[in-house]
Amino acid sequence: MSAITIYFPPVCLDDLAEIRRLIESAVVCLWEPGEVVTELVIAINEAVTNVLVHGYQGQPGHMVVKVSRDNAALRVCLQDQAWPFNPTAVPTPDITLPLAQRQPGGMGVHLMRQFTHRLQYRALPEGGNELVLVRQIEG
Amino acid sequence: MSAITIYFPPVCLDDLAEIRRLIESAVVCLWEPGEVVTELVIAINEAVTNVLVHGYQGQPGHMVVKVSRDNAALRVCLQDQAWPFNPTAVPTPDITLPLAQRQPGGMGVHLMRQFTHRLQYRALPEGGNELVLVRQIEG
Amino acid sequence: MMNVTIEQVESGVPVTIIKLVGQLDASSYLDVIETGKKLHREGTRDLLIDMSEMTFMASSGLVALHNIALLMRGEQPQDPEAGWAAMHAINRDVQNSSSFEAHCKLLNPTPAVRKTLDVTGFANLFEIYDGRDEAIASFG
Amino acid sequence: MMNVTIEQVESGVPVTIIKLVGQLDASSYLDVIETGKKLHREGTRDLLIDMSEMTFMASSGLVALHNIALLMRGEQPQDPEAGWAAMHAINRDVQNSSSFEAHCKLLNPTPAVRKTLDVTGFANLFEIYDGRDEAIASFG
Ligand SMILES: Nc1ncnc2c1ncn2[C@@H]1O[C@H](COP(=O)(O)OP(=O)(O)O)[C@@H](O)[C@H]1O
Ligand SMILES: Nc1ncnc2c1ncn2[C@@H]1O[C@H](COP(=O)(O)OP(=O)(O)O)[C@@H](O)[C@H]1O
Repeated sequence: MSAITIYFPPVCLDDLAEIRRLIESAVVCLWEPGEVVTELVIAINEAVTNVLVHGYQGQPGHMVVKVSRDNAALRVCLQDQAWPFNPTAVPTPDITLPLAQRQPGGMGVHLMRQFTHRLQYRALPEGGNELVLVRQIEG
Repeated sequence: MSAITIYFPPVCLDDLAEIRRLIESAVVCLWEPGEVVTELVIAINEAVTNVLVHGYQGQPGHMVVKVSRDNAALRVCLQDQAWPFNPTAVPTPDITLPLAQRQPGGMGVHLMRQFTHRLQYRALPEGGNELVLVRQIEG
Repeated sequence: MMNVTIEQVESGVPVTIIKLVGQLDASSYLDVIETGKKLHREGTRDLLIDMSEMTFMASSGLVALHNIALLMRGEQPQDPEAGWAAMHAINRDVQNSSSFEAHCKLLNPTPAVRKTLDVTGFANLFEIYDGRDEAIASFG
Repeated sequence: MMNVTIEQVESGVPVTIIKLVGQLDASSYLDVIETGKKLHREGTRDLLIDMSEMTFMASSGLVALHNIALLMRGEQPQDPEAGWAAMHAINRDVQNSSSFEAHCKLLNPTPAVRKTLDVTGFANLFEIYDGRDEAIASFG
């Protein structure tokens, strides 16, 4: 299999574990379970969580997830209908600060970057956002 | 969650286990694991297998699966682009025959009927088939 | 994906135990039939199929059972003695009002597989055992 | 879904072991923080977080760790003695060049969780133990 698209009904934070499991199942149709999949799922989970928490702000909202594979990479494309926000513009946090000087949070986009090789963002012409997470699997 | 739609790329028999697992993951987003899900997945697997084996005859073909839930039932809608065939018209096999007098096979539609409460078929206006498997979960 | 392990035991007659691990569906049932044929060629005449770790079985799995059961009661042209035994077995089967397969039995199916055997009538054709020792002792 | 089990042990000081079982994500991290607060109210000042059966941890899990660690070194207005001990602890932390949390430590994260701790710098803030006894003995 090369590409699977999943249309979700309006979802919210209560659905997070199930969304994650379903997307993981789709990824595992394209690539064997292991470190690559585990880390990619962590990255995807951060992206989905941000859409649910910051994008839809707790209101149920639609989501479309397309996972695909070419020889060299897994691609996970996440589309939402929330207000435009470009996560690739979020600055890198300082991970050397001691705990007392850190703000809690702010590690989501950082984890996406750490556990993928590329993030591609575009505002959709019809409204909403598209974020593509690319994880190399070979070469 | 109430409804999830999965678009598969062209698939064949080699993909069967992964198709089954992904559909099961979707069903489990709508209803807790257990006997209902296990039996429904057996029924779905028979429907998918027939599309791949008899419908597409081993050639890769597209499939769309929509799983949904209302209060009383789980519905799994399976669409293909194969030649029209109505599985609800397949006669009930005689399951009391001794082995030597049985033809091997012919139990797929029977299992679908046994493990669901209703099968609904229609030929799609644009070509292809739609089979809906309905499994009651309450009442 | 189906993994198969094979074991030989004695219980009056030699019994082969074949353990099917994984999912038995339309993508794997032909391999299981091939294993059955190979065992038969190598002399297996009494077969216990251990289903305890078979996590999924489709209707194609029933085709495999059907096929292997016929093999186990069939003629064996390469060995006259075994051939006679097989004929005898067929006679026994015909005379046996219960119509259970005498030479192919099932061990420990999961509840879902058990229900599949039930609703297709296969539970009336194959003896199904919970205990391995009891299953082995039932042959011969 | 996160299940939490709590255990008290002694090692010079009383140490609470909290075992997080399941998936720690944005839908469950507030519950974990609540558990931390409750333990703190009930007197816990040294906490070992057993991650051996935490099958998933998101960045929200780091927020929970952060929050609970601050709690464990913070002031306890309801108890002057503990308050002093806490102040003392803060002094120790400031003096400690390694900057590891002295009162909140981690046990046995899975490789993926361990990597999440690494790439976010949390592995430089929390001592991470493989052995439970060793972890307990490190307090006090
Ligand atoms: N989809 C989104 N819509 C709106 N704002 C977002 C979105 N994703 C992230 N943000 C903003 O970017 C910040 C950093 O995100 P992140 O690194 O994931 O950390 P966290 O979500 O824990 O704050 C968030 O606090 C939020 O303000
Ligand atoms: N999607 C399909 N397209 C064409 N023919 C089909 C399809 N599904 C079932 N059939 C026909 O109906 C018969 C009975 O199907 P089934 O009960 O599933 O048993 P089996 O597939 O094991 O033969 C099949 O043998 C086949 O001839």
